[in-house]
Amino acid sequence: MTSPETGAQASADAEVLRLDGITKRFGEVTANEDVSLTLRAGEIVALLGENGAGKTTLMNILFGHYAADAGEVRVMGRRLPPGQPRAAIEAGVGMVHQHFTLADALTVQENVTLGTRPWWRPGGRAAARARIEDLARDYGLQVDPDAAIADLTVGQRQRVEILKALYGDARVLILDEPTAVLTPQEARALFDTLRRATARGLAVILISHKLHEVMATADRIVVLRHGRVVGERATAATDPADLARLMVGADIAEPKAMPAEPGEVLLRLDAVSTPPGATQGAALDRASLDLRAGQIKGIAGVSGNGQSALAGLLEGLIRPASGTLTLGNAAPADWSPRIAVAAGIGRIPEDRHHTGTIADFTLTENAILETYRDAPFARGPLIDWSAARAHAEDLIEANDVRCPGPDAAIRLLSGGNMQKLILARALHGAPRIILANQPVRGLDIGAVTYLQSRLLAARDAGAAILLISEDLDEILALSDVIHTIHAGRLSPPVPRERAEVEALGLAMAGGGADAA
Amino acid sequence: MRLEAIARPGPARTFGPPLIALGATLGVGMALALIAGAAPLAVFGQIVTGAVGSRFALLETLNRATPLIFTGLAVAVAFRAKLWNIGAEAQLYAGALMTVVLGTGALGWPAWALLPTLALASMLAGALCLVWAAWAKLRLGVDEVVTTLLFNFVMLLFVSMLLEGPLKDPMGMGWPKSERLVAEARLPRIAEGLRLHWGFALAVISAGLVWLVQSRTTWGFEMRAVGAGLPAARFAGMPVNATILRVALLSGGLAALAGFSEVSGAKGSLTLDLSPGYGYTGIIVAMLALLHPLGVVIAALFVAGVFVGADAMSRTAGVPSYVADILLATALLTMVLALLFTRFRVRRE
Amino acid sequence: MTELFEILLSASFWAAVLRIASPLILATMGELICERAGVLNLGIEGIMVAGAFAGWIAAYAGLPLWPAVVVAFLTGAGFGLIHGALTVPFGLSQHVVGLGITLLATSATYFAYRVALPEVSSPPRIEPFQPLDLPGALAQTPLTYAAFAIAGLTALVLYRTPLGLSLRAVGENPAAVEAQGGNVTALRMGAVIAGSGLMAVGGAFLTLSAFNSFFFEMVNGRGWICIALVVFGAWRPGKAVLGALLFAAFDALQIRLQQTDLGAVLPYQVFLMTPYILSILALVAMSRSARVPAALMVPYRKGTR
Amino acid sequence: QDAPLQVAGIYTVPVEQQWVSRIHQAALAAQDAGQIEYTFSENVSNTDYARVMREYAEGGNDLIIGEIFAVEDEAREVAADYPETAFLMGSSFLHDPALPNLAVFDNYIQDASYLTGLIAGAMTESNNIGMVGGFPIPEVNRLMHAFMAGARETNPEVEFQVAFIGSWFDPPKAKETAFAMIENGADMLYAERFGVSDAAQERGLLAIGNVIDTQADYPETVVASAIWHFEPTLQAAIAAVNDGSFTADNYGVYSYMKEGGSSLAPLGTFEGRVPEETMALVREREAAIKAGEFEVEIDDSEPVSN
Ligand SMILES: Nc1ncnc2c1ncn2[C@@H]1O[C@H](COP(=O)(O)OP(=O)(O)OP(=O)(O)O)[C@@H](O)[C@H]1O
Ligand SMILES: Nc1ncnc2c1ncn2[C@@H]1O[C@H](COP(=O)(O)OP(=O)(O)OP(=O)(O)O)[C@@H](O)[C@H]1O
Ligand SMILES: [Mg+2]
Ligand SMILES: [Mg+2]
Repeated sequence: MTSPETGAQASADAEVLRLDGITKRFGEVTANEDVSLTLRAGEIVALLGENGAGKTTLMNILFGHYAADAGEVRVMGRRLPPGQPRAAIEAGVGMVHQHFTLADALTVQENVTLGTRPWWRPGGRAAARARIEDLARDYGLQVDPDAAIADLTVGQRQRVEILKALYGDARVLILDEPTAVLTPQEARALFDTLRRATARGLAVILISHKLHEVMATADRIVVLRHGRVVGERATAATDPADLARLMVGADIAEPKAMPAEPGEVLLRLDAVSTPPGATQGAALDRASLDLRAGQIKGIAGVSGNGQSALAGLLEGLIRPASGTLTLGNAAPADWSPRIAVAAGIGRIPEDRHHTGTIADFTLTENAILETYRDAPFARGPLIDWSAARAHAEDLIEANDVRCPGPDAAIRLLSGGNMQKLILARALHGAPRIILANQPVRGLDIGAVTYLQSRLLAARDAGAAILLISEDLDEILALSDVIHTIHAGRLSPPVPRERAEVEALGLAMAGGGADAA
Repeated sequence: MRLEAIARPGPARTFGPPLIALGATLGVGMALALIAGAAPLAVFGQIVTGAVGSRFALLETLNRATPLIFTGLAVAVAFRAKLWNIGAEAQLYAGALMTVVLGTGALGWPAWALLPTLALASMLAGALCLVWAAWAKLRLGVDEVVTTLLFNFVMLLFVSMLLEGPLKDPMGMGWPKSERLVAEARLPRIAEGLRLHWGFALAVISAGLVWLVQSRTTWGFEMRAVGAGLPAARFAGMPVNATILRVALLSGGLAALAGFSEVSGAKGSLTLDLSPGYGYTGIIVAMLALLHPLGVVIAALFVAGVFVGADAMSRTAGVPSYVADILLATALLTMVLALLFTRFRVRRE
Repeated sequence: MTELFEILLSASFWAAVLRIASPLILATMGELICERAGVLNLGIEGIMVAGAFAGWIAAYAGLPLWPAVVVAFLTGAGFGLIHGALTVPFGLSQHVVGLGITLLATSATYFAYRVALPEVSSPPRIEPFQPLDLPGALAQTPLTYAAFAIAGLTALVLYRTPLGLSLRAVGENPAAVEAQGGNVTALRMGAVIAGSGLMAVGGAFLTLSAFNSFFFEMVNGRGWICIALVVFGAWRPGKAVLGALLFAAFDALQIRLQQTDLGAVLPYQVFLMTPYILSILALVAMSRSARVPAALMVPYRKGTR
Repeated sequence: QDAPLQVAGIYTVPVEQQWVSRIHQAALAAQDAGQIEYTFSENVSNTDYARVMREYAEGGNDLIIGEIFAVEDEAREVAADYPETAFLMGSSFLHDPALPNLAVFDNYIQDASYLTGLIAGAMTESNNIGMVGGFPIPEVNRLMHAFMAGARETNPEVEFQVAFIGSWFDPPKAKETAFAMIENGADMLYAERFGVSDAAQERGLLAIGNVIDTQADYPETVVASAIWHFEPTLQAAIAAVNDGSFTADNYGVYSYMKEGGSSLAPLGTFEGRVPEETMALVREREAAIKAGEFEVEIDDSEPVSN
């Protein structure tokens, strides 16, 4: 722990970054107000806050994507010209964005070296490659420089993003929700990388919604609420409850799972394989699984190991290539999303922005995406928009979806509120089976709590739930029975009481399922 | 530079930029008049007079807007579903072709039976010209921008071949021109003595119907959803492929109605230059209308008015007639920019 | 059959292929550069008209031929500037702006022609580029050689220089470029301007090399063909050149086939149609392998996502 | 008559186009002579043609000239709506007495084309003549047939290659087509389109001109040309409008050689290079045509290679 008061001279020397009085408005929204922050060499500072608290905006200002309305940024004591990513990069700021900024069709090396040489100077490929390989070795970021990004897993892409930042000789490394899409193993590797980086004198800003991660990695924690700094803590002097309270401004009650009372089997997969190439990642390979009423079945695994195929199967988007899918006690004659919905499967898709919602459609339109052909919304070929609107209002009301109203484009909602609408849509009509694929990814603690408690309530009301998550903690917190998935194969189920983190982690990495 | 959406634009925001765009167009017109040695100051009056200044001018504008409404609708419907139909020109000719194939005596029916048949047959022909491209897009992943664009040339040559072959008017003295439609196959004038045929009314009605379909029906909802978010539409259980094919049928059919209306309402026979690029101008019309079916009517009137007015101005002022197309191009480029500024403001960063 | 072989084996046939392909190659490279940077430039047809006129009128006004080519390039670049200014920072519809530019460039050219030459019965002629004194199919004008050189250069820049990498990246994911400190607007604008310049040079080939004076409508749809050639070439310069050569070969062949027995049987439109139909079929055949630049036609407005 | 006539021209192509240029030149000459005041619109698409006719008629023009080949019916409706205006229109149809203010004309210059054919037949050594046209329309076909008839007369062996490029304005394409014909044995080209004479010039071969005289541009290439003179047609119409006698009529006859509507261009640079017995035949036929003793057949069908 760095002590702030060990001599003004020494700390001033070590201070690599200073944000001073940053204010940023978007139209009527104030994203940041008078935010100040300092960062010293070798230090990891975590930035916490609810969705929309202004974390990303602050980092975008620091990186020069946006220009602040007021305030200034200093790196190594020198003021950065506002609004110029180039200047920030040259001053040694490296940023790993919340949403990856990689060109899928290009190779790793091309992505990393992009923009790092003057236009008119070709060549230097061999040198660049050597440097990438050095960095990869030093920081534990193994990845093939010639691989196309499109062929990489999420974790590998994350490494490329970090390599990009390091390649530019970063002194300050910003990571915006880097672990939101990582498995525990990948996250651990990431933190290992960060430790190597700080050991070399880099300063790191880490944004995350996962409090335990923050507690384990950060030296210092800064909390934003509504764009303002509401607190700053040394990690040793705080705990998750304290942080949650700072973020939300109120206490958060963690959902407590009661033991399940499993009932009949509602859906069964018997040695189901899916066609290869139907989704990203592995296809299912003779997977067997049953979903019982009143039970949550968790699927733990590293992304790309067949979760998409499994989810696609339940969503109706994918048909089994072999094996049988049984609903109740019969195999459906045909299989499609529409049939899946009609069969009483409530579905929360992985990607809320592209699959779950239509960004430019209103909340009303999004609310009836699955049911617009049914009463009371459809009357013959016509849609009864007043009925649809009333329905959307009900969902908004019942689930506390914060939005300008049912006629607003859903694009304007934060991820958490978007997800609440999707959940409301999926749970409407009390489906007997629920598929929840990464339901809380990237959400803040308040939203997470709400979503999880709704899922538990649905279970207690007798729904069979399939929970797919790459977050082992979430799996352990909610599931009654756990499978791991690796290379398209499901491990035999393990009751939660008997599940051990280490064994699950091993199985997820391919060491358990086949052996078991 | 950054664009920032304006939450509640006031009247100055809504009308200011378009007026500036019109002013800029006028400025270009005056500059061109000056270059060509004509009096620049009279230009404005001459354009307005030429477009709407007399009964004659107004009717000409309406007549010219008619096919543009159809092709504009065709494009708007397709683009709304992200089906990039650049082939309205070919579909228009397909409709025109069908109209002369069936309307020159092949069917000896009375007008009340013949006209709807011709319209529907045309729509079918136009639809076929687009459906294969949509199918190739869905099944084979072939980019429809290019297939529909290239097909325009194939279609034009095909029409040329027919007009110089089987469809050639034996009484046409050898010109590549079809026979004339029988009287029952002609769309009547809207009123006696008024040189405006029912094609115009049909166009406006079509716009209203398309709007109703898009905003009120399940099929319309699907069409918009597929365009706005294909993965979400598929996930929600919408019949995505069927919807795109339906869009193709509708879009191709609407474009074909332009051909039907021009042949049956205005020309009475088919020649190779039936359309001076109505299919392409339809794209402009649709985008000016921000893909809104009712906006298409207004945009088509605007485009037709600018062209007819500027063309008349070129004769009155003695400026080379190419000035009309220059002004049309200027008007639309400045207008799309102006429409952006009614919804966004520029912030310097 | 023997007739066909005779045609295919004659040097003059291949000379014609190279001649017909040259303007297509130039303009296709221009379009390819634009599209690789993420901008569909439908202004190509009009820009070619403007280039054909500008190059010719410059030569007619007394400029030597190469400077006339530069004038054509600059004219095209000017229209590219308008196109880029509207589609890149403002993100306006590339369809509309492109078609608008075609209309504007074409009509402005005709207007300029009429103002410059109000009363001529046939357009004045200039002394065009002469074929080099080389054997057989190699006897081409310097502009043909320039076309192939430019295609090679385009490939070299795209795949072997940092600039090319940035251009490709900005067509794949502009955010990736911005995150590395690159200037998306400048890159895309630059691509559209330079690409439009090349299109205009393609047009100028018609007046400075293939022919010696300017006629209305002489570009005659060649620009649209180039749009198809870019797709046909899967956005790769080498394949696009092959496509242009293939198209030119069909064109040269159909001109010759019209004189064979076939020509007496089939309407001439069938021959004119063949290149288009073959292009469509080729697109269908290779659709699976083509990779569209991911950000093509997707405007990038800074600060929004 | 004190005030000059108000005359408007409406052309579907730019006034550079050979055919239209003859009308345009004649009108400009009449304007220079003070007979008329002349305005025109060029490149008017057929779709817009009727509208422009109406605009000019509304604008008070006395005489409107132009070409209504593919808009015959619409144009007649316009003429019926403006009975006070005289319309002199290029048309493939004959005049209609029921529409007294619409007279028609066409480029009946087959006489001159036939004479150029006589010369071409004598001058080709390979007995192979290449003909490149825009579209196979009557105005093109009849001249090609007359030319071919003439060539066959002086050279029964001669063969023709005929091609249409599907455009009025694509000189590079016309040139490519001509090159292809040259490769295929032609040593004499019939230049219906711009670009053909250029191919002949580049390969040191000969060409025959059509409608306009381009020998000045191709002094060593263009042997002879069939020229259309629109002046007699226009003058007849102006006179008729001036004295109020304008009526439905076929002005096409004013394009005949005997009316001075067409002529064989002077041999110019080729003076003395055409065989004398051929020129004797040409002069003989020319005299016979003018005297009405020889008639060149009018054949509007599409010519084909043989
Ligand atoms: N491009 C933009 N245009 C307009 N408003 C914006 C923009 N980006 C952010 N905002 C506003 O700024 C606020 C802060 O957003 P920001 O993305 O910084 O939140 P965050 O703390 O990163 O949230 P999360 O935890 O979900 O990533 C938002 O509430 C939003 O209203
Ligand atoms: N371009 C934009 N224009 C206006 N508001 C925006 C824009 N982008 C983001 N916002 C606002 O920013 C807030 C947070 O946005 P953000 O996308 O960071 O949400 P989120 O909760 O982080 O979702 P997710 O993590 O799923 O992307 C939202 O309230 C939204 O209204
Ligand atoms: Mg954020
Ligand atoms: Mg977020």
